[in-house]
Amino acid sequence: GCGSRSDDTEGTDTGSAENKVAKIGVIAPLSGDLAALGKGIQNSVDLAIRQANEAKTIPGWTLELAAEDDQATPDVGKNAATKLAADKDVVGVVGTLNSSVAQSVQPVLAAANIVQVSPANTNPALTQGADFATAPKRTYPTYFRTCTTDSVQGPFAARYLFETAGIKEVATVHDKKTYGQGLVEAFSAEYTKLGGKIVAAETINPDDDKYDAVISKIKPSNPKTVYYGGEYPQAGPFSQQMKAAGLNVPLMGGDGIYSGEFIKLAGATAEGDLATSVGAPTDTLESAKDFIAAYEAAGFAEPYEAYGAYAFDAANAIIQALKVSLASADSAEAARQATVDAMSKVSFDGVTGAVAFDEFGDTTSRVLTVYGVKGGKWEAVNTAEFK
Amino acid sequence: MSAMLEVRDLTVAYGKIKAVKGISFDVEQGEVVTLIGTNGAGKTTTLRTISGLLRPSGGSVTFKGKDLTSVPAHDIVQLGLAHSPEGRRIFPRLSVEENLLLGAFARKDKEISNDLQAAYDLFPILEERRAQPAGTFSGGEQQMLAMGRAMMSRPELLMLDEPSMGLSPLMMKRIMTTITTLQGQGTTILLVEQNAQAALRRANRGYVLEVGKIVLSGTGKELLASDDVRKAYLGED
Amino acid sequence: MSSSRTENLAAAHGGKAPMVAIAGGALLMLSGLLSWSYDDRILDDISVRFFPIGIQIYSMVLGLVAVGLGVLLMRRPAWMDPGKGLRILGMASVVFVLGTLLAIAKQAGGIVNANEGLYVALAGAVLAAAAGYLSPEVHIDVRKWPRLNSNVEILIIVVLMALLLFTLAYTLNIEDGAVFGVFLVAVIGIVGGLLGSGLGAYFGFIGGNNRRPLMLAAFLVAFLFPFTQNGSDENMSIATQILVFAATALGLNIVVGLAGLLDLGYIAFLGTGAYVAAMMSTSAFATIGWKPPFLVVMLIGACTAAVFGLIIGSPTLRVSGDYLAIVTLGFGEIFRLAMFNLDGNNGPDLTNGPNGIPAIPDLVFFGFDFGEVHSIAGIPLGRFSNYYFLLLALIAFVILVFTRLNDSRIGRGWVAIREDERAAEAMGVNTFGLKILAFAVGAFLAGLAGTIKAHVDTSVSPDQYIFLESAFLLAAVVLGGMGTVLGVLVGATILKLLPEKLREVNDYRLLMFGLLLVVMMRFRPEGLIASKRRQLEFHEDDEELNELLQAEHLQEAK
Amino acid sequence: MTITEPQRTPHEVGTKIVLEASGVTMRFGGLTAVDDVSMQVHEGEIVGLIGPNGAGKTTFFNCLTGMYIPTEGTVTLNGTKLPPKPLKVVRAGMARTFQNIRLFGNMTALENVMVGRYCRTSSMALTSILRGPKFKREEAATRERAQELLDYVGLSKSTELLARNMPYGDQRRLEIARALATDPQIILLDEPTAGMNPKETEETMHLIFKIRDSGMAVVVIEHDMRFIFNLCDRVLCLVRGSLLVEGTPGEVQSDHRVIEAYIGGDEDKEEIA
Amino acid sequence: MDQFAQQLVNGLTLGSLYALIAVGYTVVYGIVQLINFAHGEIFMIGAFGALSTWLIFFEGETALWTLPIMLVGAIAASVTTAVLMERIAYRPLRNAPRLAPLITAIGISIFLQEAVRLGFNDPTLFLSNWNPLDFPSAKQKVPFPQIDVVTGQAFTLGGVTIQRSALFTIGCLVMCAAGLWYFVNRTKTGRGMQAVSQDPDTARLMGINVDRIIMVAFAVGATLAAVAGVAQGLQVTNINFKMGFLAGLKAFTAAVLGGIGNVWGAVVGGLTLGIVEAMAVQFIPGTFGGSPWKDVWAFALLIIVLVFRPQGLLGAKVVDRA
Ligand SMILES: Nc1ncnc2c1ncn2[C@@H]1O[C@H](COP(=O)(O)OP(=O)(O)OP(=O)(O)O)[C@@H](O)[C@H]1O
Ligand SMILES: Nc1ncnc2c1ncn2[C@@H]1O[C@H](COP(=O)(O)OP(=O)(O)OP(=O)(O)O)[C@@H](O)[C@H]1O
Ligand SMILES: CC(C)C[C@H](N)C(=O)O
Ligand SMILES: [Mg+2]
Ligand SMILES: [Mg+2]
Repeated sequence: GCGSRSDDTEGTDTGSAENKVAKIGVIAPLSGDLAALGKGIQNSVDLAIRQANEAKTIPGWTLELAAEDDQATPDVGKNAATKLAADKDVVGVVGTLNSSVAQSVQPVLAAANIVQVSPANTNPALTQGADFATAPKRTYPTYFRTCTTDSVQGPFAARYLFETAGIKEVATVHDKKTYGQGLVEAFSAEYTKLGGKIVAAETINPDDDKYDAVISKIKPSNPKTVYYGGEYPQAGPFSQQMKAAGLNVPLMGGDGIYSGEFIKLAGATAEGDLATSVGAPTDTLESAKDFIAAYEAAGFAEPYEAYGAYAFDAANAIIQALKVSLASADSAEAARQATVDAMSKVSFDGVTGAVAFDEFGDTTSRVLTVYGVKGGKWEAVNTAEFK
Repeated sequence: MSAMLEVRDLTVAYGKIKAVKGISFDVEQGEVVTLIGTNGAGKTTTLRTISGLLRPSGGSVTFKGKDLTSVPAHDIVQLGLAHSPEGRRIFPRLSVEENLLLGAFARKDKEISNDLQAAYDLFPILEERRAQPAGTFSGGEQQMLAMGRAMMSRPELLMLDEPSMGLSPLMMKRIMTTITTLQGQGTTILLVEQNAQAALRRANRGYVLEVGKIVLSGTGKELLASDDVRKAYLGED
Repeated sequence: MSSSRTENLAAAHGGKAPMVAIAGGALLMLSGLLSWSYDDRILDDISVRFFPIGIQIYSMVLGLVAVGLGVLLMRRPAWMDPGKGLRILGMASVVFVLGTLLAIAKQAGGIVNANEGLYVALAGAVLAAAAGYLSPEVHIDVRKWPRLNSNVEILIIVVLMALLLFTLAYTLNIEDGAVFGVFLVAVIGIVGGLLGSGLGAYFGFIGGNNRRPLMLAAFLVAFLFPFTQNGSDENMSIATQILVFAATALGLNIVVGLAGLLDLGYIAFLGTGAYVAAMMSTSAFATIGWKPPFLVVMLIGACTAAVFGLIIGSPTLRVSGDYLAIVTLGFGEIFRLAMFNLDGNNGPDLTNGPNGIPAIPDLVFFGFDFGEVHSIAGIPLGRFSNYYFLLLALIAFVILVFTRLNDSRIGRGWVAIREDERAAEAMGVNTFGLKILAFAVGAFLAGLAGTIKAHVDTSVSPDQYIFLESAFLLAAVVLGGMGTVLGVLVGATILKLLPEKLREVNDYRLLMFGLLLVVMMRFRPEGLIASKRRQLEFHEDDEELNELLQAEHLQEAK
Repeated sequence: MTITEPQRTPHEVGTKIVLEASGVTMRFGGLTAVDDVSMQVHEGEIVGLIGPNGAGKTTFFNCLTGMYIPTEGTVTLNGTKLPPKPLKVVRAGMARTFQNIRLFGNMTALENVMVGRYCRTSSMALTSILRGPKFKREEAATRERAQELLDYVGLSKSTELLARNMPYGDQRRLEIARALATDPQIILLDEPTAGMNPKETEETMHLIFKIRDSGMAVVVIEHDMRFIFNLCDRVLCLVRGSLLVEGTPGEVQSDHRVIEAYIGGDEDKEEIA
Repeated sequence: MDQFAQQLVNGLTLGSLYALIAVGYTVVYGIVQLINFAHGEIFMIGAFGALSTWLIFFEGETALWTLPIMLVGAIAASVTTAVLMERIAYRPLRNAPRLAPLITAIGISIFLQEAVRLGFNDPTLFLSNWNPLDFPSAKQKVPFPQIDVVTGQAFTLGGVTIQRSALFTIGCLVMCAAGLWYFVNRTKTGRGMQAVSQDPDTARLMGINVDRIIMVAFAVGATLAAVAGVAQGLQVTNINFKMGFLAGLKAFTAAVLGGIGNVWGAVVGGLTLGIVEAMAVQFIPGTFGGSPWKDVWAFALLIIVLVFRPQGLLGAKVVDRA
């Protein structure tokens, strides 16, 4: 016997009927290899929205989550953005995870005046334009981020390798995507400036799963570390195959490889591999205690991962802006522009530290951490503010 | 004793078109029986149904007392009923010898090589070209191969569909002789021929098919003598 | 024969079929007035009695058609086979009711939540189906088609088209995935039942008599469609995707359906057009400095694609059959990989690599900005509607090219090549030239579509042009019916629309999609709308069809 | 023997040579399928080609029509050398039929013949799309001519039948109509009566006479001796690739070498009789 | 020189994998002229079959003796899927138009990928609420067990590193190829396969059970693909539901390169393709070299080969007798 006559009146009375609805979108990889990070973002935004609704942060309005999967591909991400933009209730979007996806999402959301806050995009060009190093120019007024950029992360890793670890010869590999390539470029510039030597520079195609040929090509140049620009689904196997092929040096990467999944994929030989990631480790932050507790209490199936805290802050940044913009608006759509305007003035103490944006939409924080694989887990090696 | 092959009220259809509309005939052990008829009369269709390539929509086929209507084609061969199809249908990319050996696919005995030699003796060209891909053969050469291949299964009943098509007069005679020889060796033969004259001459009995029905039957001699047959199939006025 | 048992059954009880059909239809109609579910929050509230909505109305329409077919069964016109219609309608009705039951059970948590109306409907559906199987096998005589005044015929076409538009608009606006699903089944039942009973062939005949009005009416319907959307861009965005896809598939249809050359890398031509347009657009990521007006870009994109078509087609001089298929697949992959790589890091900087060229601005034609909302007769038409009209013009052009080529010396040459290339050559057909031409024309059309696609999509990236997309294009052609225009349009619509509307089952979407491809091919291997000739080809000789074909030809000859 | 009294009507064979093949040789690996064969065909002449199975008759046809590139030898039509390209051969005015019927099965009879008109018409893609008056005229002419040819070979009623649904004999006739549609000066027929009964064979014979009478030259391969000897002005017999005998039907059928290699000696006669 | 030898080894390894999969395409194509696009998924299912076997019976165990059992599990999974697929989806389409089975193949390919993605970690999808197996989710890459002896520290031979898994892969190819050669050329079933491939109707008249032969062809292909699946898992250390697609595409290319329908062609084509890819990474200088272009070179090679040898490297020329 299955089911019963449905008389359980569940879900009919959330929020008073007169409340208007505004949606905060999420665009992140919810399926596929990067879903671990994406789910962490989705859940954290969900948490922020639930808390805001509970606390009635924005009187007269109920916030809802509208999560869209971008499968970590620009095209799908763009379609997700189009869909959210067509939804009149959407006032802000948290996402994307990947810089490459952000590139396609930015113009769509900008055209609809929807504010976008990314917890994870680290490519500097997204805020400061293609010539960020020489002539920074804001590209989209609607775009903000809560994480620091690769023009900090790359050099940070370079200094760590050259100065702290004393490694003078490095091979670089990247996956050609906005993030990977940008990171390697930033790293290489600083590393050579410091006096280090890039002994080999290769690229891979992220669709591949065997890297023998590339590894064999790098090996004779005898690098002491391989610096990888890209994400863990490729970096994990790359690290493993590198070592199986007898290239027994550590692999180092950026925030894209800082995930438990990396270690799972790389296996036992991942020991000693390195990664940098934005901010300080979430679990060591005093300010994150509440977030972590609330996250656990909410009973999400997936961990918050590297970007949970940033996504939480991003969502709250939007909510802060909405407090201003929705107050006088009679429809969500009408509040879009006001939200964008309010965003640059947002400033509060978030989980990851002070949340505020500079004239480009970048976060003002420049803290980074080096992690290493020890005993099958990522462990913080060194946290510092980049100067 | 009932006949070796009994066809009763057989109807066969392609989609909605009935190609064979309820025919009945017998083939007795040791006989040569021929089916003649105009183009499209349903001769080929009948043979294909007997050998299991087509399923009848009605009626029955019995071979040596066993009902064939639901036996798959590949098992029918094992019962001793071989079919040399219309248009030769040799395996073009296999060599001549491989083609012949495939004829014996259903056999499990050890005398296959003897029969192979017998086929070569009958058609020396086959032996000469035993390694040539059969697809490069001329039409007539292919016909010989098809005949040889059918014999390789050592059938009790051999069905030949237009074995003389495209053959030179000489070859045609040889094929006809072969049929007599085979009959002498005890093989029963069901022969479909366009060359009615030659066929009827060596047939014990014959049936005339027209648009899916048997319109005439009798011994070979009777049919040869029949005015209707002479007019319609022998081209004599 | 498997059908012999049903034949016997029909022989024994055939006389009762009309009554059974009418009874079944009546029950279905009655069920519409009864409550279907205990739960009022699901399937648009079907718990109310004597106030039919949604699903209940579908059931009533199904019933009405069943009654109609039952009556026809009693006094059968020689050109109809109501029994066949009833079989389709009945089976669809059963699926429809069971589907509803499933939805109720799932959404309300148990079968107990189903009310009496549903069971009455089920009984009616079963009876209707039974009537179908009870009715005797009949021979359709297409020569008995009623001959009508051509104005009346045109009127029929117009009414049918209006119905089509209404159904389309209605369908797309169904929000609830479950309702959408059962509605689809109901439509299959109603339309299938009517068309299957012989009306389909008859309408085809009428359409054949009035080609021009038919085309005009069809385009009018397509043209009016955005006005039914009330400014919403949601369906229009899907519609633009469908049109781009269909235009490309029609181009592929020239290569595959007409010339019989299997092309597994076709998406590259669409990509060529899109990349050309993107690189010449004013996007900040565009890599070519020259910014000609869009019409010029269109031509450049299409011509570039055509040139690629020539290149890809040139191995056909030596390579044929499935070997050619893999050559095209290879070219397709080379295209994608080249787009993936040409970012300055590997090869020259042209395409921005895997990240593609985003931020392609909207088109502006003589001051008409495609990105803006424009109002016509008070109905707002959004960005996608604007592009929709542009694409409609494109499709019209593509169809024109397709049909005119098909019905010409060139088209005959293509079919001859498809049938027997060697023989065609021996009969004086310039096979190489024609094959190359097929590739070039097809590529040209796809390239054209690509240039517009770049602007509709606002971005191009290599992952839009993967092999799977080529496979889908091919699926649209085969699924719809090779060599036909209508078939490809239908195929393209199904392939693009279903995944969108299947979002209800989001995680299982692709799974069901894959399954659907398999099932469709299983039951209609010749495609949904096979060209008459093709149908003959595949279903072996079917007297009926043959007659039909001849009747039509006679008609044409007059 | 049944082949005795030729019933053919005497007629004038032209003196102009239409087709000339000289020294045609075709080798497949070690096998010489056609060995240095030369042949001349005059205007209005019917030439028969006979020979045992595998003698190389079809291969010879393939060499003449450019389907095979002969290892050696040349083919000239009206004094111009033909390149071994089927397309150019047809355009130059030589058409053929196939031993194993190769119609376009899923096209109607009419369409099959219209395809034959391909090489004598010229509208290309753009013309077809634009549909100018020239295009319309050409289409109409093509259709008309095709129908004419169907009438000519006696298929008036089968215009709209799919080729593959037609009876065997009609298919062979359709092949001939399709070949005629290319406006040839010479037509090569490969076993046009194979699989036909004597009555149909008779009809085909008259058709070929009709074609000849319209001024075309005909070369025909057949194994039906009565047919060949009644039909042809001249007969060539190929054996193992080489030309064995050439002469009038009377000469050839009484040549003992032909009888031995091809027709069969007397000892076989009673077998068949 | 070392680099050349090294890349040759890499290429052979990759090529062996392609070859193992390519044989499946070739055998099936040879018989039913069907491009079975779903064959890549059979390979993927082999890998998952092996993984499941390991998870169910010896999770945590990495001793060599588990390998044969994993292979059996892989083969069982692949062969079952392939045979069912043939029976349910392809057989009814035997007489359908040529492209219909191709679309079916694409449908099956998508279906199988999704079925594994959704079903592997979640038996609830197919079997109500019964979930005794705690499988990892297949929605992302899943680590593959690293078995002793065949994985681990690589061998070095005069400057050339040879991985253990590479030896395993090449060894598998050699053994499978030898077995297959015997099967096709020395057994009656093998000759039957050739006959069916050329004329199924007439083959039936010879007493050949065509349905069985076709099924055998699918099963043979699936067996080799399953072995390849295990080899891939050991080499790459992780597997995922998408892995069959690209590998399948490459293997199909290899089969055509070698001459589709020809078993040796598949082996030669696979090895050639693998070697070309490896060499392209190392030896093509400038910006058109390196890993991202390797597939382009592989496809370019394919096209060039086909233009000069339209029947593939070892394919037999099909005679078209007019
Ligand atoms: N595969 C098929 N599909 C549809 N109809 C067919 C098919 N094969 C044969 N027919 C039809 O069935 C009828 C009988 O054909 P069948 O081949 O049996 O005749 P036949 O007596 O062998 O003729 P022939 O002397 O030409 O060989 C013909 O009308 C033919 O057109
Ligand atoms: N493509 C080829 N490859 C190899 N051998 C061939 C090829 N084509 C023909 N042959 C061989 O050439 C010889 C002549 O064949 P051809 O078809 O010309 O004979 P034919 O005289 O037409 O015989 P038939 O009267 O039986 O049709 C045959 O022995 C045949 O095996
Ligand atoms: C998870 C990482 C791949 C995200 C990365 N920081 C990016 O900008 O793309
Ligand atoms: Mg026959
Ligand atoms: Mg011949």
